[in-house]
Amino acid sequence: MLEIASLRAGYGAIEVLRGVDLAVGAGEIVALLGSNGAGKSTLNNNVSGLYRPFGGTIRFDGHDIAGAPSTRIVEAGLVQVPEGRRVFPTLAVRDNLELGSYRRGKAARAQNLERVLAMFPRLKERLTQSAGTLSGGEQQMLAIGRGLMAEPRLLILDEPSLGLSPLLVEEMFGLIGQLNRQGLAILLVEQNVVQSLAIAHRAYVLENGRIALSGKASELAEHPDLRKSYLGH
Amino acid sequence: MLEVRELSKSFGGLKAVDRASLDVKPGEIVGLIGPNGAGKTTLFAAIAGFHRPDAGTVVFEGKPITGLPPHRICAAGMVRTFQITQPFASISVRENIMVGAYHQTADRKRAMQEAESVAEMVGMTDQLDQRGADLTVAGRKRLELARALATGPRLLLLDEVMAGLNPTEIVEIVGVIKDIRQAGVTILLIEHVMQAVTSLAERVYVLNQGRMIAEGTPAAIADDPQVVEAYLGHGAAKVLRA
Amino acid sequence: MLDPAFLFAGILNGLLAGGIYVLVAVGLTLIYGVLHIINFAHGSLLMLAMYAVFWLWRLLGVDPYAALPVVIAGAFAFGFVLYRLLIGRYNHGRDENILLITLGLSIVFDNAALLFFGGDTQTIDVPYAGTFVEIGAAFLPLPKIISFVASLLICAALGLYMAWSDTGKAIRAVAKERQGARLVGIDVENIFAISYGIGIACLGAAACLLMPTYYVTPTSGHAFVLVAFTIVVLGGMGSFVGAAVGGFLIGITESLGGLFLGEQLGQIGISLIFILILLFKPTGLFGSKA
Amino acid sequence: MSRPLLLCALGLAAAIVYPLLVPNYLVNVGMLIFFTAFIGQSWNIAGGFAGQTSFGHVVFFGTGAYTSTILQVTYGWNPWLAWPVATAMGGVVGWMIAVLSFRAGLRGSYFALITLAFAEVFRILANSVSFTKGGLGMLIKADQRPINFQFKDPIWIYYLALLLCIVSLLVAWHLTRSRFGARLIAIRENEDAARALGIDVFAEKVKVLTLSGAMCAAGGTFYAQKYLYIDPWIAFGVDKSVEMLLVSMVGGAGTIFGPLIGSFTLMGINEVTRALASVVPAFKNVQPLSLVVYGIMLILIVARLPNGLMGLFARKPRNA
Repeated sequence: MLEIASLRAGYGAIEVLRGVDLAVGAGEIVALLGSNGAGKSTLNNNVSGLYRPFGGTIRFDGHDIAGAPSTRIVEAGLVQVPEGRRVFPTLAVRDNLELGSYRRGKAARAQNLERVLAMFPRLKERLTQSAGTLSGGEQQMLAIGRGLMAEPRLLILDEPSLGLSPLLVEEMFGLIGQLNRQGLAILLVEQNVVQSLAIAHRAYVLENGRIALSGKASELAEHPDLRKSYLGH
Repeated sequence: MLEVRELSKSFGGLKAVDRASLDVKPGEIVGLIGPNGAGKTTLFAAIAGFHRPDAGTVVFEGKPITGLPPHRICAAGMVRTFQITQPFASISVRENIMVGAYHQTADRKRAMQEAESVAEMVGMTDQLDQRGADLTVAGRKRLELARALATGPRLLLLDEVMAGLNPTEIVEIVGVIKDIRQAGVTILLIEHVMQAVTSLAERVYVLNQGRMIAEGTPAAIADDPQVVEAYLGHGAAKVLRA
Repeated sequence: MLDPAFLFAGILNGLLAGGIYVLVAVGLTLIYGVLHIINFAHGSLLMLAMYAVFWLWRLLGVDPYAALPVVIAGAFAFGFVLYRLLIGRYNHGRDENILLITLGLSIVFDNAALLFFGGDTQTIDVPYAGTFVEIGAAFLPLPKIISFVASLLICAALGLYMAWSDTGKAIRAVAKERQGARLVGIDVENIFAISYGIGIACLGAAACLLMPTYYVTPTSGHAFVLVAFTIVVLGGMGSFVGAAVGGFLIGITESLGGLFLGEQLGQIGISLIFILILLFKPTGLFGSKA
Repeated sequence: MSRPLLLCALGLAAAIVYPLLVPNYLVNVGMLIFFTAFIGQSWNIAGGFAGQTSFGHVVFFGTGAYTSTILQVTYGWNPWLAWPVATAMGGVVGWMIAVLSFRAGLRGSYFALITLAFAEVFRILANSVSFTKGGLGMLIKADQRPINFQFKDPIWIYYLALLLCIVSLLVAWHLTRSRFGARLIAIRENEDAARALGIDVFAEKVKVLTLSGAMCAAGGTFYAQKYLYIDPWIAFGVDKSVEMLLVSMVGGAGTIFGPLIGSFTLMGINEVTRALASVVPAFKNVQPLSLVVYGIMLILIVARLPNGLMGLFARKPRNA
């Protein structure tokens, strides 16, 4: 579904990704792991069209989308829920969700809203509240809900557990599994290695702009190099 | 040399740094590590006078410097660099470093000499006439180091000098940092690249969600269950054995 | 002693002037709120719109009120294109650059107007110009009342558009969270151009409402520049409610300042308010962050 | 002799000989070029070197013009004595505006706008209070003797303008080679980095605005003595602020010769449009056309040529 080949990318003169290959198949959860500054967010932002890659290809459903504008990428059904939520703070929860279908999924906006609210009853209670007043966990739900409003075919989740309490982290991973069981392909970018590996089918470990390890999630969890990539030891 | 005690700093209710303490002794290289959003840069900024701390004290060489503006702290002998390099873009590398050197002298000739000798130390002699804006990432990192060094500090606070560098460049800059220490400058550094921290720092502090959770040698830190969990997630210490 | 009726008339007059100010300031604050740029050409663009209204009347006999839809649409298109061709391209990451470019535009517009239209004061004669309405002790010219009501209606319509339409929501989304907006597929550059266009469209509306009672010269814009900035700063940069409240406050201040201090010294209130707000409360009355 | 020095010497020689060879009208044009370059340089020191873009620099100009004129007309001072006092007053006003604005943390566009507002306040005050004679303006009694800072032969005022321009060039030259100047440039390029390197950013910004204000005020007195008349619009109107900014920006903000080149260009365009106007009757009003051209140049320079016209001459060291 998503195939990335020898992707090189960065900001200005800084090359962050130095040739990355990665794939996500239909119905899969793929975890992308790696310590800070390894290039995970750079990868997401290039896939989502926020930046133009230096080189390499990004294919979604067989079409090359490297360097395409974000509007076209969302239109194709590749949707990212970004790190730090990036909800619209001055807009009401309902408006945030409705804007989720700004580019895609507009026809079924009402049904999708029902579906998302059923999934996140807490958001339903706060429909008219502005998003900036929500708690961190609620904002994370809103960000995911907003992503789902676009009827994504592949959802990229960037650090969905960041800043959440351990209880909410459990809930978040439960939700990710549930979305996947409904058929949604997910690229999960996480710092939370153990829980990500528990839920994912396959995983990649990014280290200093390159894929250092990859394979079945269950096998990676046992791999001695995994720990080294984080703690240098 | 540097004593930070119970330092706290909040932004709009969010505690970025929560009663963090650390010590640096003369001649050391000390690392400050921690996962994303741990508050490392905020702690640095609060130590160096860029943020006024809400509570806590910073003592440098016996003198309290808490809440002093950056130029006073620089005058006291402590200077910081930035994670995102901030070269003076339209002037040459020499002039960039001279801005730092002017901290020691008002004389143009002497400032120039000082700039050139610092440039030699960080390996920028060939680039002295290049514009700040035209440097590569590695060049900018070196410039950041050189400018700070030219002010003549006794303690250098380095914020992620290795981020964005490739492995060869990292090895080179590690060498430069070792040389700087050899020249008698004490160093406190924030770093993500763990291998670099391991090869440089004698001691490491670990910050997580604003709190200092561990302190020790790099090897000891890597085995600390709390640190492992902070980096790899809840339950990781049990699952991943060394 | 001051006659209370006199004071009442002064306040009423200030409110009426404030209506137009609100419209001008809403455009400016929208542009600032979304694009984070200060549109120094705001006054000059208003002047151009006023000339457009004047020439529509002089050459084609179009009544200024009837010209509203045309001038609003034209102003929107002009703003949209101006943003796409020039303003959106060259900020180079420094806000002063846009300030300088818009200053350059205002120099060009002002002097081009002087070159082509001459320095004479131009007015429009409409049959209803001399009609007055008596409210209490105050006699108010009918066109001023019309312009007041119409400004408020246009602002309200704009407010509804911002609250209910997808584009309006997208504009508000972009104002605070550009990356989030990109990730839901909003074409941020297009929203920028639309916002700038709407800001200039407000000036088009203001020009139609002003011309029946006001005059236009190539320097007409100057009178509004500092006033509009003051309103926006007073209300809080980027705040709609602030622009509305600020517009009326400044209208009244100006009117009463003129009453108490005389025509000349009266204007000083505006500049002083501007300075004091910037120095002591840069967030203004309703702003969140400067 | 190095090549730039040789060019300077040639330029200076030409400037000295020039008024001896041309009619009075062109002597006057030359005087205006140097005078505008001088007040432009006062803007450039703050706006170009230190990056503190001001939209209301005329506030200093007017302060200087009014101070010396009031001392002279109302209190009977000799204008040569009033000149340094006026200059100092410009410095005081610069210091005051800087302390207020920078203490409040105003930067970039906000600083530009507040200077504009200060100029407006001064203009309205000058228009309203009695000791400036309000909107009528102030007339200096003509008495064309050098002791009165008035000259019968325009050549002397030309040389005085040339001298002012040279002084301003030396000030700018000093900035490029001194600690103070290096600090100003550092502040312009990146305030945070400057702060980290031990620069007291607030103090340096106050210093530069004081210096700039004093210089500009000196220009105000010169202007008043040349034309023997000032009013609130001449002294505090936005046009002069824009002129100072324009010549610096177009010539090259933050360069030594930028304001001079900008001033030369502005006057050149003026003369061309003047000539054009005599051929094409439709353009009977000259001033707006040259300003249209100048406005377009400003836009192009901000958009494409950050170092102004100077950027065309000085090739920056560029690494391959």
